[in-house]
Amino acid sequence: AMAIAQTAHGKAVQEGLSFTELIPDDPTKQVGTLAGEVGTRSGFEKVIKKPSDISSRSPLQDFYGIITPSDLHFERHHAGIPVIDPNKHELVIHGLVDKPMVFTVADLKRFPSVSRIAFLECSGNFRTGKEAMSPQDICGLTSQSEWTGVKLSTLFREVGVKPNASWFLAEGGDAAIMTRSIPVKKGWDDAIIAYGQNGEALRPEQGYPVRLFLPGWEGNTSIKWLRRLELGDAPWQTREETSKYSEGIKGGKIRQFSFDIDARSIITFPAFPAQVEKGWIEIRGLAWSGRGKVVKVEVSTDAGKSWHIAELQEPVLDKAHVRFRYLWHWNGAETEIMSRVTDETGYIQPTFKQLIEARGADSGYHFNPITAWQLKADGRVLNKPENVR
Amino acid sequence: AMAIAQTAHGKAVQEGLSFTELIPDDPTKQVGTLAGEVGTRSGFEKVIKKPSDISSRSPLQDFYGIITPSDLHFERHHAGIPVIDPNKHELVIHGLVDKPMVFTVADLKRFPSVSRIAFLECSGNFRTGKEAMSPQDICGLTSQSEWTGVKLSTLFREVGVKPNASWFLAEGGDAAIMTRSIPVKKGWDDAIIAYGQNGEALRPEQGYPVRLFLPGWEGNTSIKWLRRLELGDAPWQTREETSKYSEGIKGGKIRQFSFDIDARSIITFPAFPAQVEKGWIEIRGLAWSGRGKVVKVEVSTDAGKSWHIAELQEPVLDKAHVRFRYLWHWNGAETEIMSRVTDETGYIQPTFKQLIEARGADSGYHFNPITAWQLKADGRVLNKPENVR
Amino acid sequence: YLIKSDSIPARFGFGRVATSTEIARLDIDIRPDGKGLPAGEGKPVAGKVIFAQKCAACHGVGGVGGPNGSLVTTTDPTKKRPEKTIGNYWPYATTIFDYIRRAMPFSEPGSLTDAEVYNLTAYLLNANGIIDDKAVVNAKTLPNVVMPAQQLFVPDDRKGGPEIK
Amino acid sequence: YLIKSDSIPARFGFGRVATSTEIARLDIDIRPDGKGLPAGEGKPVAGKVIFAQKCAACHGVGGVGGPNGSLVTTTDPTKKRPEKTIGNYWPYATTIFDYIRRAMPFSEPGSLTDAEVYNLTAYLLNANGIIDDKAVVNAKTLPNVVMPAQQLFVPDDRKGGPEIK
Ligand code: HEC
Ligand code: HEC
Ligand SMILES: [Ca+2]
Ligand SMILES: [Ca+2]
Ligand SMILES: [Ca+2]
Ligand SMILES: [Ca+2]
Ligand SMILES: [Ca+2]
Ligand SMILES: [Ca+2]
Ligand SMILES: [Co+2]
Ligand SMILES: [Co+2]
Repeated sequence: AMAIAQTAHGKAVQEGLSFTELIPDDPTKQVGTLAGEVGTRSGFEKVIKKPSDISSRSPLQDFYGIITPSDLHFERHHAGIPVIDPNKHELVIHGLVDKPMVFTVADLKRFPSVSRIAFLECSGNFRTGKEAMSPQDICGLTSQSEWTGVKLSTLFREVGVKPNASWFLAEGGDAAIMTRSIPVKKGWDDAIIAYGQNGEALRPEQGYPVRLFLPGWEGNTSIKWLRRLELGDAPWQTREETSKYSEGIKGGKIRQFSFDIDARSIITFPAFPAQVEKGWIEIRGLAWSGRGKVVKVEVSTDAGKSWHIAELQEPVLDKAHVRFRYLWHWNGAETEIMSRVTDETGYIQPTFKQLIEARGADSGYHFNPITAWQLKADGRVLNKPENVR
Repeated sequence: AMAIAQTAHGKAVQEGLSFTELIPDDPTKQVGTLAGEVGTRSGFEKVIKKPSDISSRSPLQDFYGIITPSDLHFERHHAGIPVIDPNKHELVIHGLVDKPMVFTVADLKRFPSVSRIAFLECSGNFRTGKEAMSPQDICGLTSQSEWTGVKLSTLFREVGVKPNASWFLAEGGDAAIMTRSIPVKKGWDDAIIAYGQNGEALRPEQGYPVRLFLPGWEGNTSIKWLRRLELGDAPWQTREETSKYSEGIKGGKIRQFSFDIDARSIITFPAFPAQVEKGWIEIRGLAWSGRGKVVKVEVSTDAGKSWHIAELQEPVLDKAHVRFRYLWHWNGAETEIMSRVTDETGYIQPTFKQLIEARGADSGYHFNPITAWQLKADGRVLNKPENVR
Repeated sequence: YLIKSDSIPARFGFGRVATSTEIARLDIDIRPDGKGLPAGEGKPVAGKVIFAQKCAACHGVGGVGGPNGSLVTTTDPTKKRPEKTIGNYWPYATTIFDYIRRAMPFSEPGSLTDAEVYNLTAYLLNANGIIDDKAVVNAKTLPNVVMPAQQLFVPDDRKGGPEIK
Repeated sequence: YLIKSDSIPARFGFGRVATSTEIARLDIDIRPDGKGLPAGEGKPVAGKVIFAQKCAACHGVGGVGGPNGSLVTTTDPTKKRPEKTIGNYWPYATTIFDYIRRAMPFSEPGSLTDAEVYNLTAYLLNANGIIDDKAVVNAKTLPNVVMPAQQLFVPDDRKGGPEIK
């Protein structure tokens, strides 16, 4: 990571040359950069996240396949990204256990490990209101990695979780000392104490050196920079599971502990800001469900009047982003295109209207409506915000 | 890619501060770095490739799971890494076709696309001779990515490949103008003209902006920086398929066009330079085959006398690195540990001795022997080179 | 991923036992039943002074407005819906203590004494009209404060399937 | 990945037709049957001079030794096996022309004229004892040169399965 940049792009940055000054007239006539310690991204690629102070959105419209490059994984943190020394960091597990214990990061890596490719999504992942919005703007707070770590169930056995433990508190070592209460059942089911992301150590933005990873659950519950787990018999009612990450539903009620990410899909191509030509277009997008596998993605190219089955790229994994594709011949006439996913529980991605009807207007988190794109006759692709509808 | 570094590590580099000067005494008491455009690797992680002038080896012993971080993907090039402008780069397809054609990179991205997670390996991926050798030293010229691109068969249909075309020449736009002859059948079967790697554009080291990707075949055939495909009726006998990438076999003969990567596995933990303690050890490694799926990995902890079935981490993909794991209790006595893979064709990874017996001593490429690690009583793990055996 | 059951040990023996001292250092959480609340107490009038000094810049004078949002309920007729605050949206009073102690003030987290946190908690409850001017907030009284929003909170009861809810 | 067959068009219509001029500019490959060889010719004696100037620094005086390896076969009794060179390992003479023209000299690839490449090819064949001093190398003669190693080359005939070969 601290290696001297080895390639043309790295050298340009180090020597203050502009990248374009390095472009050879004919690359076949001059020996290229020699092999390096760390590879580079091409200087021609301007793919970046969109940051605010508290989050940064993945450029979904620029992605291929299902893996999110780790440095383009979305960010959401409540007090910035801490710098944590992995040689000093420890995870304490205590409370309703036979034997309260401390694990160093090295200890955690000695246990049997598991890897899985799964998405992470912030449950507040929805924006609308303008036509000039890209998939990144609308729902860029989702990304996917291959996560590696120790199953939490293994650690539960190691400390001897007591039968009356029904919830646990997960606590981060960042400046928010972020906390969430999690049902113990999730810990036994499929929770991972992760230290690996896409083949390497977690990135600082994603919880280095160790985080909780709860497949399919709203991102905030997968506590980053994890320092402590306390087993208890009731939820703690932390600020993040009361004041935040709760949503208004019908009858003035407020729903909390809505953990599962509801199934969702979005067409990422063609999508704003792309401009397309008439003729054959491969409609491409991502679909996922926090409740299991994606079983079907349908695409409509006539504003929702009729739906076609999209192809799903193998492997179609549990609680994972799936790449879908639908080959379509566009005649050049103005229309609307959209996708909707069905997951293995039979849940079908709803429309904005269905969601508002079901929950009332004062809702918020877990808003996963079908996203429609207006395709203009000149090939521009614009978000269709609800106020235009 | 040209974004200003946003995180602690990036700032340290830019301002010439040492990374350790930025480590807070208590990260819970100071707000961390705010969200950025591009994420970072922790400054505590020193995971790097080992470069020579002509190649750079992936640190297999440091990887988790099956994805290789793109900037740690192995490199092998014959005249360095060219800088190619994707807006000017074109792919020409000609020869025995109905209609010779030119495709811009943008054209290629319009065709129906496909993604697959698959390994790439240099067929010259074997070194031995010393005890102090890591998996990276022994066989670090293999890596795995999710590749996205257009199927070559789609382009073959587009140009109308003639029935008498039996081979095609693939040519790169680097300073070696690298060329290989490929049977047309591979083009129809599963070849990809790839522009995506792990969710983003190919990295320059891996062929940006466009490369050939031949799943399961020796790395050199997957021509990078691809500029031309010529369809013909015989191989061209280029330097890379005669003088290089051919191997001595029995009777003084030289085998060429040995494309498939033979099945292989290696224990990456415990492996040099790790030092382990007695007690429970999860033996971890990678296994793969260029001829299809891995069906079995066996691990021996008694120098090959007995073998145990390792667990294979799902998803077990075709022509892909698979992560295997075997949980073992080490009593602290000196021993040797090793793994062997069986692929779906029934091929079992051979020993060094079997390979030499089958091919003679003057062989070279496609050398995939079982790698044994000596586990010393003090916990050191050393390669067992053949001259020690 | 399955470890063959015959080879799973009851315990792997990695890690070490946590001492009660090191647990105590980290065990800062407060539960709705008051478990975790430290000794000490707080009063609205004392909290008001601290709030003006350390919090009002971000959360507004008297906890209304400010760049980081109101903490005190008001009825602003120009807004479509009332802002979500402690008074109208927080189901448990103990969360106020827990959250302020762990995360506020934003720019100097972890800088407040327990007494300051008690005082701030008392002030915010009072400003929201939940406890009266003279009320004392401590480990005994805080769990007994009934928050206006508590009755509104319901757990998620969705189970997947076709239902939109 | 399957496109439902009813929706695959015969052609998508992306890309454009390549003109013969632009193909010619790129179509530099040489086949064993000589297809692709340009006009012109070369002789060992002329190649020897060029080699000394542009190649010997990397491939040794007379093509033996040098930091980037021998191109000419010798019998060095101190070595266990003979170094692999054009004389003992290259199956086709056309490959010499093709490779030098596309990739050498390493530090200035693409800088040689066709005449220089013909001369160098003639020189390397002669130095390896394959053609005689006076031989002329051109599009007609080069494909007819029979290389000593050609008979050694066999294609891979392995098909997977348990066989180790
Ligand atoms: C420098 C700005 C700043 C200061 C000073 C500050 N806060 Fe905050 N406060 C914030 C921010 C930003 C948030 C939201 C943090 C997040 O999103 O996780 C917040 C959130 C809160 C919340 C939760 C609000 C909700 O509805 O969920 C409370 C309660 C709070 N602060 C109390 C305080 C108190 C008490 C003080 C003084 C001791 C204080 N704050 C000082 C910036 C500040
Ligand atoms: C600056 C060093 C350098 C110079 C000058 C140079 N070469 Fe090379 N040559 C190399 C290197 C390095 C390789 C190996 C390239 C590779 O691995 O792909 C090579 C490979 C070759 C090979 C292939 C050898 C084999 O066994 O596969 C031939 C033939 C060759 N050079 C001919 C020439 C000729 C003719 C010239 C002069 C016109 C020349 N070289 C000048 C460095 C050089
Ligand atoms: Ca130039
Ligand atoms: Ca400090
Ligand atoms: Ca506690
Ligand atoms: Ca608020
Ligand atoms: Ca040709
Ligand atoms: Ca040689
Ligand atoms: Co929720
Ligand atoms: Co080969």
